[in-house]
Amino acid sequence: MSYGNLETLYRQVIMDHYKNPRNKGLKSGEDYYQVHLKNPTCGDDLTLQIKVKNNYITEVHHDGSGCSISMSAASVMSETIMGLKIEDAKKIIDNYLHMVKGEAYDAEIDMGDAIVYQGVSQFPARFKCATIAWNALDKVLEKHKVPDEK
Amino acid sequence: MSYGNLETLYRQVIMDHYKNPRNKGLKSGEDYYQVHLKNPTCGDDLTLQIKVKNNYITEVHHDGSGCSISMSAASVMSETIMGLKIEDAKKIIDNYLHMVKGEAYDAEIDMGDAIVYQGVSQFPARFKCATIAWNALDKVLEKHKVPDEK
Amino acid sequence: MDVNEIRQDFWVLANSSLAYLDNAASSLKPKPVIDMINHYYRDLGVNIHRGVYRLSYEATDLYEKARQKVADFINCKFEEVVFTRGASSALNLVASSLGMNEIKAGDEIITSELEHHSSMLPWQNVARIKKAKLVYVPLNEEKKITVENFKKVLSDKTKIVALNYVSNAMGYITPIKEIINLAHEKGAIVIVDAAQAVPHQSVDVKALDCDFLAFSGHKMCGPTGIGVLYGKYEFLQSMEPIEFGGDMIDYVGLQEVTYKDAPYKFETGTPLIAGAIGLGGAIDYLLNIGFDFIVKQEEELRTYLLKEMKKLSDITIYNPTTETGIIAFNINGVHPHDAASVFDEDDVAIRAGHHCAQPLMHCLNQIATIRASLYFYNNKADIDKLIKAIKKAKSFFAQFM
Amino acid sequence: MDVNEIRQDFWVLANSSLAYLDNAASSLKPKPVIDMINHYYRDLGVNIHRGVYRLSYEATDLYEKARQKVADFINCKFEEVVFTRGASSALNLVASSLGMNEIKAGDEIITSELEHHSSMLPWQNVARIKKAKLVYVPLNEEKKITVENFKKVLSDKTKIVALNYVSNAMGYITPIKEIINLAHEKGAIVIVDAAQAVPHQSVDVKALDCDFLAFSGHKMCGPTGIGVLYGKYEFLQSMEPIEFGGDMIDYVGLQEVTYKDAPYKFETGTPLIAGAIGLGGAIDYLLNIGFDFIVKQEEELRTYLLKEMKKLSDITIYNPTTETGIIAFNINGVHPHDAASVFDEDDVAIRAGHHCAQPLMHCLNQIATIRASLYFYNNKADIDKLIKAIKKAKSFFAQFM
Ligand SMILES: Cc1ncc(COP(=O)(O)O)c(C=O)c1O
Ligand SMILES: Cc1ncc(COP(=O)(O)O)c(C=O)c1O
Repeated sequence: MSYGNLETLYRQVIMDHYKNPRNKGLKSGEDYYQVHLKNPTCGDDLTLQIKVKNNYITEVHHDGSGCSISMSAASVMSETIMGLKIEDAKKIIDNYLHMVKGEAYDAEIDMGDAIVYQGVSQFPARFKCATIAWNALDKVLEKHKVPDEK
Repeated sequence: MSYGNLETLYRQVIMDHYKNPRNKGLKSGEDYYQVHLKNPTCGDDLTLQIKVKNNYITEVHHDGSGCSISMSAASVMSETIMGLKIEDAKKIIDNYLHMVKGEAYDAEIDMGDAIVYQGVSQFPARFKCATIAWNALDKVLEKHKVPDEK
Repeated sequence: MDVNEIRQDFWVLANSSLAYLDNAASSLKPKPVIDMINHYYRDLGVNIHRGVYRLSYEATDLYEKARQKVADFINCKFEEVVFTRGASSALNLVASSLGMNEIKAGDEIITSELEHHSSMLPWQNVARIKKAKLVYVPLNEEKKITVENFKKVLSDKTKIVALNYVSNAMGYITPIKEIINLAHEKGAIVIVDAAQAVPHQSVDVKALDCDFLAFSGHKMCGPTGIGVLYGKYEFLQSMEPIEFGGDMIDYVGLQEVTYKDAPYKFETGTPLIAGAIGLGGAIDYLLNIGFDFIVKQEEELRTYLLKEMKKLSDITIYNPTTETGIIAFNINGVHPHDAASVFDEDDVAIRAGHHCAQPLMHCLNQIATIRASLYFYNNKADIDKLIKAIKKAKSFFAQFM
Repeated sequence: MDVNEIRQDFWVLANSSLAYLDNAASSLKPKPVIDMINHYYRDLGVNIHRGVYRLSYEATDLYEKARQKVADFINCKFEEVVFTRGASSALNLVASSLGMNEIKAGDEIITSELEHHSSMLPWQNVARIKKAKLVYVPLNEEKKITVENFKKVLSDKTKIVALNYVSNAMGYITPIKEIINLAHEKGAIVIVDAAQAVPHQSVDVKALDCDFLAFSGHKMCGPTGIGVLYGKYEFLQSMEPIEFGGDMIDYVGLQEVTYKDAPYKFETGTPLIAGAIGLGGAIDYLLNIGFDFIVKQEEELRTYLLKEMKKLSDITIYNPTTETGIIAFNINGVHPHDAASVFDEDDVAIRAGHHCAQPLMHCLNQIATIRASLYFYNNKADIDKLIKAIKKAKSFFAQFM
């Protein structure tokens, strides 16, 4: 049985992160920047925590519930940005959003496993699922005005 | 200069009643049945008083402001129904409404000068003007539940 | 009536292979209705009520004739029909006006966990502000509202009963007539959310004796942005308007104002002209199809769908005793949102979500369900496509288990 | 831009001899806008936001793109655009939410006798209920709002200023920018009724720095049943919703609820989908025509109309210094309603009435006026027809004098 487009959306990597999410579960402690996002229309619910030292992201934790695309994306994102400079993480956010929207994006930027979400561009109805984690990252960086490098 | 349809709407009789309204001006006294109607969209405002004795309409007074069609119709109506049995006045109301709407009406019923409002049927936008006085009559008969003959 | 002929009236059905099974969210719109809307926009396009020229008079006439069509359709008087933006607006109107003015601390308002948010939240708000008590009819084990259970919460304190006629999430028909009778014995006012009833069955407000009833145009082959509030005239007349401005007034002074009679005092500003005219067209269209046909067609398809679904393993049907064309289910182990993408790939339009009924989702212990909802223009082929897509979703996601 | 070419977009103008001069009540609708509406109803026709299938996604996309078009059009942020049923609903929303929650006894609310009822009555109601004081800017001898006179009523007690940008009855342009600056110095909130401004001139809410601004789609070549409330985001976020139900919520419990962020918390129930999409189309259409052309065309025609009218005897013009395409007059001794029938006979569509501005009619000492109102698609022939009809009305009624 061929599943056509579906196979470009649901890649093995994605379903693997869905079944076995990395960095799932929140930490307590005041030195985490935290944000909680919801997509009330489909029930996606995501909390993201990061720790930053000297402009580097040193910890990423997430928790929540939702479909395979939104939950796996949080897991993939957590691995992709771990250890990055904030500046570089921001570039990836931008690039990722362009990619899933089906717009031109920079193939040179290393996005790790996040590249497998390319298939979303053919499923515009799933765009919100694929981006909730990355929007949370954007918000968490913005919300707490993490100092950016000059 | 020919004015076409306008001349069927604005008959000499109508303009005469407009300039020289009959039975205009209200009376004081408790034995009048009274009703006050407005057409807020075009500013027509009409108060109607009638006196009834033994099921006969013995007095009709009206006052108000509005366009030539609405004001003249009140005057014409006051003359038409004066001295009539309530029963017969009601028949005329009905017949008149049919006539101005352009529906079938009974040409046998004597409506006096009210017959000249036939032209209104070609000016549906003026329907409300031509009927406010007659609606007031209907209301005043209904409102005070003037006893109808068996 | 032949379904295949009917389908020609709907552009999407006639020109694509889509199985449209999201009718509880909105129905598709047939050509005669679109033609009516076009007639207004193209040939008239002007404002109503206040114009003294022919186009305006024609538009006014169409608008008010649509009101008469609604009145005839649900069996009430012309002046008992208030045009609103939709069912939600209609239900809010009653709560904002009658609710905010009549409800006192300690009064009780009965609603249910089976409600659409638009039926229940306006009263939750009234209850919160007025310190009244919001009481929920206990649902039975099937999650139905029963007369039995309604009696348990009805009391001398009950002032308002706000319930659905047909549940948009479960497809159950509320025994609303008996409930109205019981509520009236206690002097309570009953507001019926008929958004899912009016499109699918003949509704007679006089026979029901409900005090208010609300529905939307877009779920019954009509335009978006139009709905109806029916109210018994003595209630409408005694209620305060909630919007103030053009068209709803009689006399305006600098510090005081008098209003027109109902329904006009509730229709502030330029009315929903194209919407009302289109709704009139939709009523004509539905009456021409006939509710006998509509009910029969939906029943046949529902029976067929349930039969086919019950053959499948790993499917949970939440409302196997549904009484209308609404079926709620999930594929075990597959998030409804994921399943929906498979359906979309297979040209099956279906809904996955909480269906604006979060309290019910909590009752069902689900974040979301998949809902297939039927209308008279659906056919067996639509059901077959859905069944095939369910199978595909099952096998597709099984790969990853 | 060539007016005769533009007129081909409007079915009534292209196919009849009507001089349509009732544009302040509603504009006609051009083909590209009707096509957009048809595209939604015919090719999509489904609900938005909650669908996980392509048609629904496309409809959602068109709906939200329309919001972005509005935002770009008036120069604000996407989330500062609330879709409402019309200008009246938008103005009522501010009064019902912000007004009812923030206004206290003794506070002052400034409005004017030049307002449309929809701008002034929502605040008359707030003032009555909250025991605040409704204060009227004195109009000058031309019945204009001036900065001078505004200063006379502005005080430390002023909490709200609710004024029109362009008067629908007199065509005056309010010096709103200076008024906003002065009001802000006192910490007052300014709500601008721009129903007659947005269709006719470029409006920039950031440049004005107004707090709220409202307008309607149907007066700017768009559909009926759609309007816009612009609000500064911090105000919108802090305001309570006024309708409760589907689509505006975040979490719903049995006794409590949390709402989405603005603008969604104000858009309860199924949105005005076709209306918003059509409004987006209308904005595209107007931008393509261009406001330079629109302003120039209206100015030329106004100048010509005033020049021709001044040649006639027995005509009273109430606003000879009108700044837009709105001219208010009467034929001496002829009731405006009677005159309108002559115009109608001559295929001149014009309005006779109080124009939802009864307080102004009281100022003018008139029951009603005749109002001619222009738009960019009018031409000199329309004006000539009007002048001819005025002459005819004069001579016709002179017979009976
Ligand atoms: C100045 C002004 N404000 C408000 C309105 C109300 O607009 P709508 O009737 O579309 O709600 C109008 C239109 O009649 C108007 O001209
Ligand atoms: C049962 C029920 N009530 C109310 C509504 C609200 O209708 P609308 O969104 O048209 O206002 C709906 C539709 O979503 C519904 O299904």
